[in-house]
Amino acid sequence: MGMDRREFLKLSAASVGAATVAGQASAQSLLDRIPNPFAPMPPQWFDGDVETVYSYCENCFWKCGIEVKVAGGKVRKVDGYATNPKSRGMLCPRGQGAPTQTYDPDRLKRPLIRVEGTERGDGQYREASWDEALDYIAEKMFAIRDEHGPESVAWFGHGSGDKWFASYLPGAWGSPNAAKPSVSLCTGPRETASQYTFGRGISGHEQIDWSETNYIVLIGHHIGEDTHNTQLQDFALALKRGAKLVVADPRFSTAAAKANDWLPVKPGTDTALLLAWMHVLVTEELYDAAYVEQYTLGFDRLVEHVQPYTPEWAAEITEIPADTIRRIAREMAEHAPRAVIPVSRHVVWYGNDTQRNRALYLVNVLLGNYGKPGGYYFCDAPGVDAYPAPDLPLAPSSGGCGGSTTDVEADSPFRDSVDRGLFYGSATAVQEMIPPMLTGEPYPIKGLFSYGVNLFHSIPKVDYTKEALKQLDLYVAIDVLPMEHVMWADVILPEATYLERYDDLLLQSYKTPFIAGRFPAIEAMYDTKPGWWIAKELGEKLGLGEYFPWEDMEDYLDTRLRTIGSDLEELRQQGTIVRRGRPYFADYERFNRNPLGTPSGKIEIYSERFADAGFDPMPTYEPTEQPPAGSYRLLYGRSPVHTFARTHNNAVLMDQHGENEVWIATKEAERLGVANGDYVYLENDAGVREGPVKAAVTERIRHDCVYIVHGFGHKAPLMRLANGRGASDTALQSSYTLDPISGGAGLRNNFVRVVADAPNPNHPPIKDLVADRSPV
Amino acid sequence: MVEWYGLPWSQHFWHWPTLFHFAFVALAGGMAFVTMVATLRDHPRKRTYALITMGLIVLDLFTLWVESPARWRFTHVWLFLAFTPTSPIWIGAWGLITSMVASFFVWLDRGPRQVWGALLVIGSSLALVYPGLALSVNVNRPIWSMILIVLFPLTGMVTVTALAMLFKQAWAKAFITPLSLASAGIGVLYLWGLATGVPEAQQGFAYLWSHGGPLFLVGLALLVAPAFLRRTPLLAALVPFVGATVVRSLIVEIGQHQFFGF
Amino acid sequence: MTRYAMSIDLSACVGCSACSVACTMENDVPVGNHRLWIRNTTVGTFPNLTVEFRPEQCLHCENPPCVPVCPTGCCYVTDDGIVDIDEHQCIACGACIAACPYDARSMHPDGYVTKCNFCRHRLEEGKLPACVETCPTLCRSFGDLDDPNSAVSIAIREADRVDVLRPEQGTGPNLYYLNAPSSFGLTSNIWDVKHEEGAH
Amino acid sequence: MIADRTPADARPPTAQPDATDALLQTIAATYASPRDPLLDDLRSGRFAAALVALADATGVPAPTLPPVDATALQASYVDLFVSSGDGLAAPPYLGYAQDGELLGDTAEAIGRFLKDEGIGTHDDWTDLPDHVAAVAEAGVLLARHERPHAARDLLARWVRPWFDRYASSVADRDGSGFYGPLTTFLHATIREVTRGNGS
Repeated sequence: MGMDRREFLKLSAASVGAATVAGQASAQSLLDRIPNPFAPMPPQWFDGDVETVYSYCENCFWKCGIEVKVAGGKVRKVDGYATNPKSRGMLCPRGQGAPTQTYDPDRLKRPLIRVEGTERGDGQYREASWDEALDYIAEKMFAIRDEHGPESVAWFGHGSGDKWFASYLPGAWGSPNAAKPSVSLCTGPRETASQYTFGRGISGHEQIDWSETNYIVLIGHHIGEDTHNTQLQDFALALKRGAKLVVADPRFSTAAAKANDWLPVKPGTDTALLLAWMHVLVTEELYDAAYVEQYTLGFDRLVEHVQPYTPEWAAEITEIPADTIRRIAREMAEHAPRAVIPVSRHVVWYGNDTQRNRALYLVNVLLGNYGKPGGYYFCDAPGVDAYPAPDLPLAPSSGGCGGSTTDVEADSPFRDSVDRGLFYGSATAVQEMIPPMLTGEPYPIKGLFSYGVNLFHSIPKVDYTKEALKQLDLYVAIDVLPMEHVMWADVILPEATYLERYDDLLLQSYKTPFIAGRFPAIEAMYDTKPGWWIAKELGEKLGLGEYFPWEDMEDYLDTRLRTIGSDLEELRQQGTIVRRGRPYFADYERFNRNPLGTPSGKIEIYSERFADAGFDPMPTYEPTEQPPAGSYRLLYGRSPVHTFARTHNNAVLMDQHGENEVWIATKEAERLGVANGDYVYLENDAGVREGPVKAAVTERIRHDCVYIVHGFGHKAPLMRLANGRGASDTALQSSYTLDPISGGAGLRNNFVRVVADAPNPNHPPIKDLVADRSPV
Repeated sequence: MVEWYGLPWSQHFWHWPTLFHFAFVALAGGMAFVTMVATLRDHPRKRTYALITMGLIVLDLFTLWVESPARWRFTHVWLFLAFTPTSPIWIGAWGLITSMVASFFVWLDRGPRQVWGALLVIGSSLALVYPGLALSVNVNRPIWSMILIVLFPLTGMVTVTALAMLFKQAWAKAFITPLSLASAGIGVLYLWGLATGVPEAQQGFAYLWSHGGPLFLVGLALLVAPAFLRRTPLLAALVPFVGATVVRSLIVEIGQHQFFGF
Repeated sequence: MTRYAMSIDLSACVGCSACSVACTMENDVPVGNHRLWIRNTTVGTFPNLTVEFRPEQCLHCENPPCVPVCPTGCCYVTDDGIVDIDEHQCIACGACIAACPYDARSMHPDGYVTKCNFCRHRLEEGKLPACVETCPTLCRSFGDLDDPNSAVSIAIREADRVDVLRPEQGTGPNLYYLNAPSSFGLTSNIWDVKHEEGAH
Repeated sequence: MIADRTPADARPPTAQPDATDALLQTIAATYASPRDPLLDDLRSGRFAAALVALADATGVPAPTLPPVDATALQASYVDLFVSSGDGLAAPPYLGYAQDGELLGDTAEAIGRFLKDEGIGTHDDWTDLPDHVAAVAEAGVLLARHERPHAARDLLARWVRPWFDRYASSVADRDGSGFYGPLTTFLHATIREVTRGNGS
């Protein structure tokens, strides 16, 4: 404290410790403060020198390879780059707008600990150093372990760093209760169906051979609205090449607008449509007999199974004319094997989703396109050895977008996950880990780590989740923005955004598998740390240091890359290392190997394992609950400029799409007295009321359902831009139907009433919220 | 149903201060015209008229400066460093400056009177005609039709004549009624032109009617009124002044709307 | 002589606004201003529907009405056909905004008009404009109209139908909409409630 | 902590400290995170004395401070200036107050201004360089080394706009009874001190 301070103001000097005096000063001339009309405009960022760093985008799970352009120490622009198979030089709106989040003033800046004596949800915090915060966490975790055992800590994770917090650390700590919402709230059913049909999962990026197919049938697949960059490019190129498109969707989606045939199928009846197509393919012998003979098992039973599912039967249920169903089946057969029904991504719809996805796979199998050009190709992640470290006591069990998980070994010293036995599949279900926090059955969950998982905007039954959180001894949130669920945590750990950190290698299973690297473009702002650092420091505090032997991420990445003859610097220069894939059956048969992983080594049309477990061995149609009179089924989907519920404080993206609108069929709106642009409330049968939300009166949706974009309606005024805009579909999901096979939570059995003349909230335009610049 | 991502800049680009500018520029232009006549005729009051002209011009330029988003950039100097005769605003700027300079010398009462008169002829005509021109040059906005080139100078003269009447100028009383009636006539012609014009003009008329039609008719009525108010000069001056300003303001405000119909 | 032009294939465009966000980030366009926006218009009745996904921006017209009205001469057309602004001479009078039939010019909060200039700084480096480079449906083509082998010339030649916005304005737009999905060409601008003056 | 500055040729700071120096010092101490240095000042009454001194120098009535409650102070500080579920009342960045974006033109201008004055930020400072407390402290150092003009210029051109924009929202949102009245007082004092050369 060498500052010499005058007596009169004996303050302990500026306790900031920020400023240092280095040299001499130059007088500040007044002249340059008067605006000079002849002076040229100030230079733009691209006029100076611009540095480029390779990375991959984090604004959704697609992880397109990006070139980050830095000028004046600030990230100005991100673009795709040609050599990355995911971006190929192009990006979607969310990827382009992502850097704005790094410079969001509402960002989490430093570790915070909830003020003692306050309730969860009050949002009262005090600052803490990283050491203090991690010690606080370790101490509480040891207490939980001593009283309830290590399994009593649940770990939720999503995003590039979820490897650490939903697989690696839980495995080291000894808790099977690790889950990702991307399984049981998104892709779970399609993965389980694929495991029990083909013996291998669907890759994280739906391996459809777009470049070779000539006939595409989309069922509830919202290409164009969920801008998955590469998929959108391939889809557009396929249409440009003249591929035919059929879209089955209760809503005239963007994809439907590009289709030759739009089938406004009644919600919940897609399986009937698929079964009718199987009926036509089988009874009119349009299926690929050679393919079925060579690769499948149980076809003869399918012939008899599909007899009753005539197009006329399906027409009754789906409200699609029988001859249309028959015509499309024939067209598919005509274009086979280059005709494909791509599996979609978010498939937890009605609770019978595993069977629906199996039905979808079987139609593709009858067309003989699985493993053939124009259908589904085989792909595996490029093999890169892990960093040499001792084996984890417990194999990671959370699964991920890509595949289902391995079972906890029988002789493992740890108990099964709390959701074991609730459903047949082996993946963990995030929504089933909430009840044990309240009921203590089969054993209590007393600790929770939430890494990048928006608890109140992904998991249904939001109020139930809030009650459960209150029972915990420890709730730690690791995130980038002060989301509503984050401000419920005991300890908040701010993670550096993707532009400011290293992350593990992206080993992408794709037609040409590739390895992509993430390199920091700027110094981490504020007091934020990357996920790997938090996991390693916490691991050491928990006495699990032996599982984190690497010094830092550069050492970790370099060591891993050396196992395949590359190194960190080479990846830093190239950004992506592309491998050769083995996409088709032919590529395996040349070495007489079988890519199918089923016990029978065949595609199991008839599933013995399902039969033994008491499920339908072949897909059947189970009618779903219908909305009561005056109510509509609540459907939800994507905006091209938003990701889940995480981009709603991004000024640029909110300026593009600032609030969601509820689509109401014109006739229904007339009956309700709602005009286009009016504001309404949505009220579900459990009495939850959402809104006011703007009504979009449109012809583009059936009369028996309404539609809103997911991710809006942030409740407790979360962040300046996001607060109170639009309605939240998750809040209206007061119930879900558990899929007995995969553990997926069917979210589309919620019905809402539309309550007219809600007050107009008159949201101020985004530009006024960002900065009250002097009025023009 | 129309979905938007981002929005075109279809909001109004001239805000309420502009209406004051259009009122003041009409007075300034009109006053310059009166000063021109006074100078050529060597009218005894020409020096006061010149002073008022300068005052009004300064007031108008100040309003423009306040209304401009570039007020702190002081870039208006470029108006006088460029030569863009196709730009009505450039014409207006030079018109006002010429009138200003000429009025100054008329006020000083020095130098060749005929030359200042000639300058004032140019300056006042440019200043009077440019507001109407600035609107009608935008063919993409149907509500601003060509006839405004006549309507705005006329209503300008109405307001300045009304002002003169208020200050008991003898000559004013004779001109107020013909000018007002002429303005009202052109106003009706303007509405009729829109209503019977090309489809886009008719679309413009419908929009004008729905957003200010009745008020427009009131304006026209106020312009016709002086013919019946000869006995009360005060009213005969105020009523057309208000009428002219209402008509001009409605056209400027509502006319900023454009339609993409094709 | 180079004559830059752009074409957008409406049969491929899905109205995702990747172009709009890329433009905003590349040119530091302030929040609230847009040099490029997306208008998706639905036509028809259930179930016979058409949706026209249409990006809109400055069309860099052959004879731009915005250039002659500029009182300081800071709106100009470059010799390769780009309509641009020399912002440091702009007095924010709004004459060009009034004259533009396509609402493509907006007032920057710092007091000058800002508009699309085909990303001239990228063209000088031999790169494509930001919107063309990032478009994930590859529906945008850009190049020299005078060169028959340029991407835009080929795209226009191969299109089933070519439309421009408000042809009757006589501005000669250089942004061509190809393969408009609705039978009677580009959907007219349906002035919906969101657009009532002030409800921005 | 505070930079150790003992170059041999440092001239003694100006004898008679004017209000700018004391004001900047108080701002720096107020908007730094409420750790021990500030708490000691409050408990020892030095802070209150400094306010009274400032009030006398400028004629703006000093606010009465509530009893010192560390947790309430820390909670309120985080809610107002660090992270809040309700959206930050006052992002503590001078650049953001004028540009509406972080590390924008104003932040760069502040950086250039301070570099020209020979002042940089400590390397273990874990926040943005244009944090109100950091820039205020830089002002204190300026004032103490024969550059009161630069200190007043910094106060008027950069610190004052932050208060102009956020003082009211801090006053509305403050729950501790400390930051609200204090910010209002400092805002009034700044207007007083900078009235001489109001920007």
